[in-house]
Amino acid sequence: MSRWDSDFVYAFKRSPVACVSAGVVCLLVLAAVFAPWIAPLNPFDMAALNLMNGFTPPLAPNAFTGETFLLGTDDQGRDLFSAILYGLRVSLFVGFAAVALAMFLGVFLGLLAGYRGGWVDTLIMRMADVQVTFPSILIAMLIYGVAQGLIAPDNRGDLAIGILILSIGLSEWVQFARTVRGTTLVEKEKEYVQAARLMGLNPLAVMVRHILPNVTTPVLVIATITLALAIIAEATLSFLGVGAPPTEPSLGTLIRIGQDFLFSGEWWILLFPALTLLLLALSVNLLGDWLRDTLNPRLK
Amino acid sequence: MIYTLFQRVIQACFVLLLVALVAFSMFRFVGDPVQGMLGQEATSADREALRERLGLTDPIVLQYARFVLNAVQGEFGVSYRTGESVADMISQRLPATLELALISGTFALLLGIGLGVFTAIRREGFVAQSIMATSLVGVSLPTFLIGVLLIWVFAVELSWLPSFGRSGVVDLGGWSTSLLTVDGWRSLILPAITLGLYQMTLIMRLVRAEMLEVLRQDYIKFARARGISTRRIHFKHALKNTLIPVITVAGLQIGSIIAFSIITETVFQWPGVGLMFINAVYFVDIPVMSAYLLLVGVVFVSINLAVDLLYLVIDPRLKANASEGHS
Amino acid sequence: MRLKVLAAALSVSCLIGAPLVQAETLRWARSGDSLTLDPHAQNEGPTHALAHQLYEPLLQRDMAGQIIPGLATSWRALDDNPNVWRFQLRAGVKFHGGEDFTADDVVFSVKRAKLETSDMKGLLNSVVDVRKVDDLTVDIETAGANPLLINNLTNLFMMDQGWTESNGSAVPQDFANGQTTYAAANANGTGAYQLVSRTPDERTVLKANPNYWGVGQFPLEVSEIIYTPIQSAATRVAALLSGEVDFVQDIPVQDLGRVDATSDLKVVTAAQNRVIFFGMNQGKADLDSDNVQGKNPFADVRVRQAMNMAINRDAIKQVVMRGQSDPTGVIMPPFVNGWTPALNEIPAGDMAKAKSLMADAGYGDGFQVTLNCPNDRYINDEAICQATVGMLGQIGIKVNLDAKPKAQHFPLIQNKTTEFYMLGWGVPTFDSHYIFNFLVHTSEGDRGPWNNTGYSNADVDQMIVSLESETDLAARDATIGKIWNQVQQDVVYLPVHNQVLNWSMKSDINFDVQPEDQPHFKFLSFN
Amino acid sequence: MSLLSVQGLRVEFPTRRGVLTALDGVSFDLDRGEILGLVGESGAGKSMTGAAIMGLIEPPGHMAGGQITLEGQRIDQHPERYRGSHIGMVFQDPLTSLNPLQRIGDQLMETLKIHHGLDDATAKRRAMQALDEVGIEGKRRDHYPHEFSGGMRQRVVIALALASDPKVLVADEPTTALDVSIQAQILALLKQLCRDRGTGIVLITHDMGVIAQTTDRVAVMYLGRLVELGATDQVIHQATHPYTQGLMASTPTLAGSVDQDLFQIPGAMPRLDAVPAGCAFHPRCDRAMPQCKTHAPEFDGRRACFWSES
Repeated sequence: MSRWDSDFVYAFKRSPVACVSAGVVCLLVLAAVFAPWIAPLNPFDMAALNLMNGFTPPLAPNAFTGETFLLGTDDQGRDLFSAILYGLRVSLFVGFAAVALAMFLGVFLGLLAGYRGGWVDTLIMRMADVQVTFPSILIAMLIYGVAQGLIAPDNRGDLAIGILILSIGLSEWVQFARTVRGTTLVEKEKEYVQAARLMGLNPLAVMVRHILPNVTTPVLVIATITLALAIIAEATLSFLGVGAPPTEPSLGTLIRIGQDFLFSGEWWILLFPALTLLLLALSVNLLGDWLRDTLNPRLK
Repeated sequence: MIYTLFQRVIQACFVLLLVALVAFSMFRFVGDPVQGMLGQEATSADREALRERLGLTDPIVLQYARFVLNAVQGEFGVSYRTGESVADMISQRLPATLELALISGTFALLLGIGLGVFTAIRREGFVAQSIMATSLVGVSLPTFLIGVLLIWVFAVELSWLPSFGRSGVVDLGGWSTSLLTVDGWRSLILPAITLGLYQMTLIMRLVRAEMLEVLRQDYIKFARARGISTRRIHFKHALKNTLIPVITVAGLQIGSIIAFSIITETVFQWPGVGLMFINAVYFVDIPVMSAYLLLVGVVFVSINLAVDLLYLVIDPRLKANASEGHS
Repeated sequence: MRLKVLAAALSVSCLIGAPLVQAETLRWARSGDSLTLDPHAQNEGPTHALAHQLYEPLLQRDMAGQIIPGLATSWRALDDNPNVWRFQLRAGVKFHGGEDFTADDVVFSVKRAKLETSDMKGLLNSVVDVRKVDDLTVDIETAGANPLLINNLTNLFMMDQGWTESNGSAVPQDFANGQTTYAAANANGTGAYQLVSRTPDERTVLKANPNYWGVGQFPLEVSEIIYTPIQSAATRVAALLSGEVDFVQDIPVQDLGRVDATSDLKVVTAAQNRVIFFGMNQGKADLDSDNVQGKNPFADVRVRQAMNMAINRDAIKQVVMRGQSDPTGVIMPPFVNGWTPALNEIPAGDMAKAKSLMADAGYGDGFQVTLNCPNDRYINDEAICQATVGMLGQIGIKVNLDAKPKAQHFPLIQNKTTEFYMLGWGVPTFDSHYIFNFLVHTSEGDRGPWNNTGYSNADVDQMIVSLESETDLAARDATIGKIWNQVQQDVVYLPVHNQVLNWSMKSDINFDVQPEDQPHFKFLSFN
Repeated sequence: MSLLSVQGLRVEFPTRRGVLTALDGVSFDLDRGEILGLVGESGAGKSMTGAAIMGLIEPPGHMAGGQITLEGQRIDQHPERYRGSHIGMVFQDPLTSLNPLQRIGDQLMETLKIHHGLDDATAKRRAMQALDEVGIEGKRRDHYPHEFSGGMRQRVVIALALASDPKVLVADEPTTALDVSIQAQILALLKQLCRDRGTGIVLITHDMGVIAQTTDRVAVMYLGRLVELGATDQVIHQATHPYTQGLMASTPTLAGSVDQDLFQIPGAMPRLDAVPAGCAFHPRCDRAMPQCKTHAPEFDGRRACFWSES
């Protein structure tokens, strides 16, 4: 184990791509976590905004109020730097939560399918097949539609994030499940499982303890790649109007708002959120790629 | 093999029934179509009368049964928004979406396989590494933004390509095609790239990974030991083995392409079923939305079936297994 | 054959001599398509906009919003019976199919528009009969005197009885039941343009009607119209900037600057006959969407006054609307009978006073409420709501914004499930009564269907009803003034602004903005 | 002049821990029709030697010294010119050595056409002939690899390797993956085909039984170096190097009666990045002398050991 670790660390140190992208991801995650302390303003507090600050270019004083903003302001006079930090928070939260949900579902269903076999296995894996054919945006529209019907209008604003997490999480569990199922099938045949059964231990509990370490690596890789997918999916859904509300914008919502100002010369409203999203998704993707190449023994 | 096929068809029907249930029940709850259809002068009595006429007051189960029965007969009712028959609307708009999907799918497949092979055999090369890195940019930006940026650069700033719509359409007896005119192709370029970019990246990366995997196989080493040229090994032996897993993913991507055409068609005002769907969502046009979902379900399920069959044809190992009856 | 050649040669030589008559194609784009070609099936802006090119009403509003003769050359209420309006029809008018336009067609069309499946019937409630006097004279009888009947006829299109009946379209398309009729997909009007081809949501092509009665009276310089709906705002702008379309009605305000600065494009601006405002339920005993138990904060007029003061209309105009709006203090566009500069005055933005009003009302610590807002109906609707959320936040009202597409927003108002909402109102009759009847009258029966405020004032209701049969226009105007004063005093609504229309077009186009957003292309000319 | 001659072969792998020497000073000759066994524990460099002869060392590994000649001509500079045509190779696992998507007949014809420039008809005939030689019915040429059993597949592999009439065949553990009952058949087939054609075989294996049964001479490798080389009988029964002796003593079939305790060489072969100074075997050698720890013994054509020299 320690050799694996040191090899891993060594490989990491030797790859500039891995170092830089991990650095960027860390930086962005920290920025998101500490947004309330870093951001000059709370962009979610609409009452604190001065509409007259709207459309202030980066580092130039506003024509009416004379205030200056690092990255300028958007159409509502919201400081873009703060909005991006908070948006990053929303996007990352949605991303991590969706991945966690997908991972939990996938690992659970994968274990169940692999361990129980028979019709349970067939049912779960068939579900996975069907699931894979339906892209996340359609799933999201479905869930959004159902939620629209079931949830009282007053609570919808708060639940938009929940819907995002649920829809992305529900559409990405398959890969986790397949990986875990495969490992479970292999482990099930091993002697220790039989031994555990003979000794009267719960074989499933024993297996979980053995299987989880075995699947850490692939699950980590899948999780990283899914995180990037989730962040992009969130942005796309925001474009379709199923995303975070404009009063508490995610990066995707900021981009949707910003693209309205692409032709009118207020480039910063689109550019900075888009760059942040690109930086985030790209770094996570690069990291995922590198992880897959490095941790996959077959690719070594 | 017949048994397998039969099993698959039964499963497909079950899936479709499920999709129909979802399609019906979810859209039954979104918004209220009646409001959208009546003008601002309508009274509540008008609205109730209309609700009655549309059958929206019947029990849900009855509405679902009626829905499935009608759907089987290709009868999806009429659009609340345009008053056209939904079946007509779909058949009128489907060619646009299918052609767009076909072109962007072909683009994604050809370029994806080509670049995938290239980056696999030139694994350490600078060009290959750069392609791998830039390809990630393509999947790290949302589709709609890529579309808008393409319009900005190629339509507004450079004026090279049209920014919207489907031009140069020729009617071939019920199938309208834009593939027969220069204008038609020009209007296809930007939407097709926007739609295909993500899939292209995905296929490219998959091909690369699979190819690297295949190149490590013993039979490739043995082929080299037999003195077969590198070129022949790459393109004859490795590529074919690489493409087998790619088929599944590519097949599934067709589903994605059709779903993602919702976004592309909105950005480029492409008159296909995706645009129809998003309009239906905004207008709470239940019949259109349900029909679209069912359509997508049918497309996906048939693609899955087709991929399964294709597998049997291409991979001799599966053919043997299937004929022995245990797959 | 020889004759034709000769005629062709002649007309060619005429063309050379007459530069006004040249083949000009106009590529027209806007965000939405006409819903149907049946002119009585939908009472909706974009649908009427296309119908106005193909069909004509007896009388219509010109590009300045003034009523001018259409298929009728004159009209008057009969001296002996004020319940009857007599219309003199234009002679020698032919439909696109060559049929003559006669009094029979008018009787047929008006009756058709009153049928159950017609969406125009609401405008003809007062009409009890329509009679042919002679081939070119028609009488329309109303229940009681209706001095403003003609205001309700400006979008009432005339169809050919023979063509409509023989094509199985005698009854308007049952739009709600999704019926498709011949007349919904084809058109045979008397308008300046006739239909060449149409694919809904995609492309509609019209060409000039060579036999139009108005040749010589209108510029009629456009010989072909290609109409394309383009939903995405960015794409619409791109299409205009890249020269793929010539005329767009709804360019986003932020892009007007760039369009205007583009050398071969220009923007023409005019006030629109549409006012944007917020409504709040002040009639309910307790609100569901607020955090105040047992009472309704909106019921207190001081809260409504405070809110009215907190909304900084100038800031909304300046930033959200880029100067493209006309802030107002009354829910009535200036075109409407009853409008006065005094009513239009916007409330002074006095935050201190607003806060003290809130405190007086017992809401010094504010309260929480949900605002419902459309996001695809009015110009920058969602952004206005967002800005309002911030402004109300400054007097302690924490507003949760719920923005959604119009098809999901309007039901909330009509079902009375929203308690705080944005609404825009156009006044096709150009008269205050239209506003009162829909928005101010107690919501009961046929009246007040869009009054979701719970506002109910018996005196006001009685005055509104009295307007309908008041023939003394001076007395009528006085009543209108009284009603407005009461509405303003009670702060029934929070007015924001009148929309401003910005039509963007190629610089060589001469075209005024029509206050109802209805481009009548027969008026368009080229430089 | 011998058929194949390997002289002073040295293969290096640059790694992040410095350059590893995978093979060092490996030299041997092979005559026509002769079968030379290469034995040693896993990691001793047997397969690497085979790969070096084929010119198939995976980068970044490379040949850093020595030369390989075939009938007096150097082949290590342009191995692709000789690979497949002059030297064939058989791999360990017949299940994975064949392209699963190509009929075996096509794989044979492909090889034949490349090396002999045959037309379709001739290639087909020759392919059937080749299958016949390895004991497979010609009509099965249309079958895919998965339709054959392991032993049959190895026959196909041998047919493929010999299809171009190579002068030398490198067989890397050709029977390890097969059932014991099949092993003998395959070895016999190999032996017979090579005797008939005069093909020299380098047989790489860790199985002393196979060596004893099949080879004419045997070379013993340890940690990338040759430690002993000689006629099979001689090496098996009169091993001179302590490692070879240990190896023989640890092989049940050669060690004498069954109930005698098997010998086990103490310790394990070190990793390539921790090669001991002096004789690489000395830490495990019970006969190590002081000089073994400081000087590496030279290979004298028979062995590389101070103890057996003394």
